[in-house]
Amino acid sequence: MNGAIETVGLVLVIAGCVFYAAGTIGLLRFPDVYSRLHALTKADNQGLLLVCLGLAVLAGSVQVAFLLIVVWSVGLVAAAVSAHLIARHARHAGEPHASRETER
Amino acid sequence: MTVGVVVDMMLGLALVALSLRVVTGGSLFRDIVLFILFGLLVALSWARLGAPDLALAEAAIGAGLTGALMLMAYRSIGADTEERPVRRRPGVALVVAVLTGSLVAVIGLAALGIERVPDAAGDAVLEALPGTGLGNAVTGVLLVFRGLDTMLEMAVLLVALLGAWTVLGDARPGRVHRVDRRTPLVGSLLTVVAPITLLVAVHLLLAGTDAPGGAFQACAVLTGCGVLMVLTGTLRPTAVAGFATRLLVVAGLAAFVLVGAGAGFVGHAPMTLTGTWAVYLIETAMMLSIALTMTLLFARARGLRGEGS
Amino acid sequence: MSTEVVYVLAASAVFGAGVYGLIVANHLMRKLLALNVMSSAVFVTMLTVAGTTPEGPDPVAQALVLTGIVIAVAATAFALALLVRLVQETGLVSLRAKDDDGA
Amino acid sequence: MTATVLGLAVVFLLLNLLAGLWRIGAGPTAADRMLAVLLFGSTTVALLLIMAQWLGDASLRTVALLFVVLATIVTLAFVGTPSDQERS
Repeated sequence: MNGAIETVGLVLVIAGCVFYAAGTIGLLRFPDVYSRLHALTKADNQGLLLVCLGLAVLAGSVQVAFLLIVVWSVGLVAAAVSAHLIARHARHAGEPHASRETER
Repeated sequence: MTVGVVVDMMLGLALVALSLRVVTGGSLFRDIVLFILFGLLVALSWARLGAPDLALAEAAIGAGLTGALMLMAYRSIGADTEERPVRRRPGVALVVAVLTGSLVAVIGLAALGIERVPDAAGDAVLEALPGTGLGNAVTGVLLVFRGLDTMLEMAVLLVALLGAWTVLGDARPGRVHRVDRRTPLVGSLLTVVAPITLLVAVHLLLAGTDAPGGAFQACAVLTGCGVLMVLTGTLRPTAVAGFATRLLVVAGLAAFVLVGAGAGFVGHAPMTLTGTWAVYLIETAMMLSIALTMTLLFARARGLRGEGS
Repeated sequence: MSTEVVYVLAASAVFGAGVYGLIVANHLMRKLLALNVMSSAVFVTMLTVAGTTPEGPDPVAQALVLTGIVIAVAATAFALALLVRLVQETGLVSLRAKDDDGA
Repeated sequence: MTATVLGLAVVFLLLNLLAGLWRIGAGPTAADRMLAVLLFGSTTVALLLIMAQWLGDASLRTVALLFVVLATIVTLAFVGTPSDQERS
């Protein structure tokens, strides 16, 4: 029984790591700053959620689970605001938009 | 080789690579960003070395606050003003760098090879700790066993602020360029994050007697809150230090001196902290003092006032 | 290789890099970055060589490093205030005059 | 078993961080470099949480909480700038 619970937790953590990898690949491969931002923020938040869920299962304590929820929710707010501010800054600085470039 | 050592090696390599990039020139902005990431990795190293107290301080100060300070100063002195990043013939510098680096390596490795003496100061601290009523050995060293050092550290911080005020001269308070208020998310960020910051700071302060945390970590978090409020324009820098500001800036040092001298009057040796109440009192005063000092240093201002007033 | 050896070696390399940056940098802010890099290296070395007690790294070394981190940021803030004033007064970001080739 | 998997997860996330360093070198814009800071921030939080479980050190979770709380400061310092307001 314990083994099964542990496996579930580890699988969740690994799934979270996969999302992080997706975010990093997006950051490295996508053509313009906006799509990189999009890939990074979304994937990393999902990754953090899965990691937090997995660790909550592994820790098996309500206190820890609560702390992890708080970390994730604050992280969500912080990531949303940071991403918004950076995107806004890039737009004001007139960074090019890859798809519009190709349309021309 | 265990997974742990693999993690250490990756962290170590990343630290070296980052530091090399930071010092070898190029875009100054890029190097400030790299320096911030360097701080984050140092915080991870403290976590690996089993020093969560330091990880807390490094995360808030080393990575966050120093980075924000650098970015703000970079903006104040104008964009890339750097004409020539490095001198032309760095040969001598390279030799000196290799020599000093090797010296550190030799000293460090030799020190690692020395057998730890059985009654080292750290062990003595752990032995004497139960008598102080504290559970966190680092807090014990800072406030009880080496309280004088910490008191003088408060003096150093005060001198740094006075120095900055002097340099500021009669110039206008530092132009802190606020984030545009039309950005709707910034307000909600403050509503969510500021109260949590305060909670975390107080939690760290109270937990610091028994668990990792304490006045320095708490003040770092509180400074973060202050910096956020300055950056969003909730707090405005002013050119005059009000009475409350002056009082708060010296509060940490004053609390230390008063409690330390008071112990002398009631028959203890001077600088003896006679109970956990004294620790809490001094830590609270220190937290408020340091946080205000750092926020003022950040804003390059003599005082702060609320947005409406 | 043990954890301690890895961190001591990494810290010495970082320290060397910091020294190099401090010497060759023209821009004063880059010199400051190099100084901060050096102090981090010193902190890591100090804590690592201090050895461990049953309850983690030596608490005296931890307290020293903690003090050091706070002092370092205060000193950096003061130095940046000086730098900003220097730029306001002279328009220079290095200590050498513009026509001085140095090197 | 659990410890090894968690350790490997830490190694994997560290590799992520190192890959992100390339974006800072490549840029090309300042915003791209700040994106790498975002990557470092969010990945470090996950790293600290996993390390807390892996090394059995609960206080590292507090460090992670501190990280997310203060994560926005650097971004704010980056965007709250004169060049931004002159342009807008």
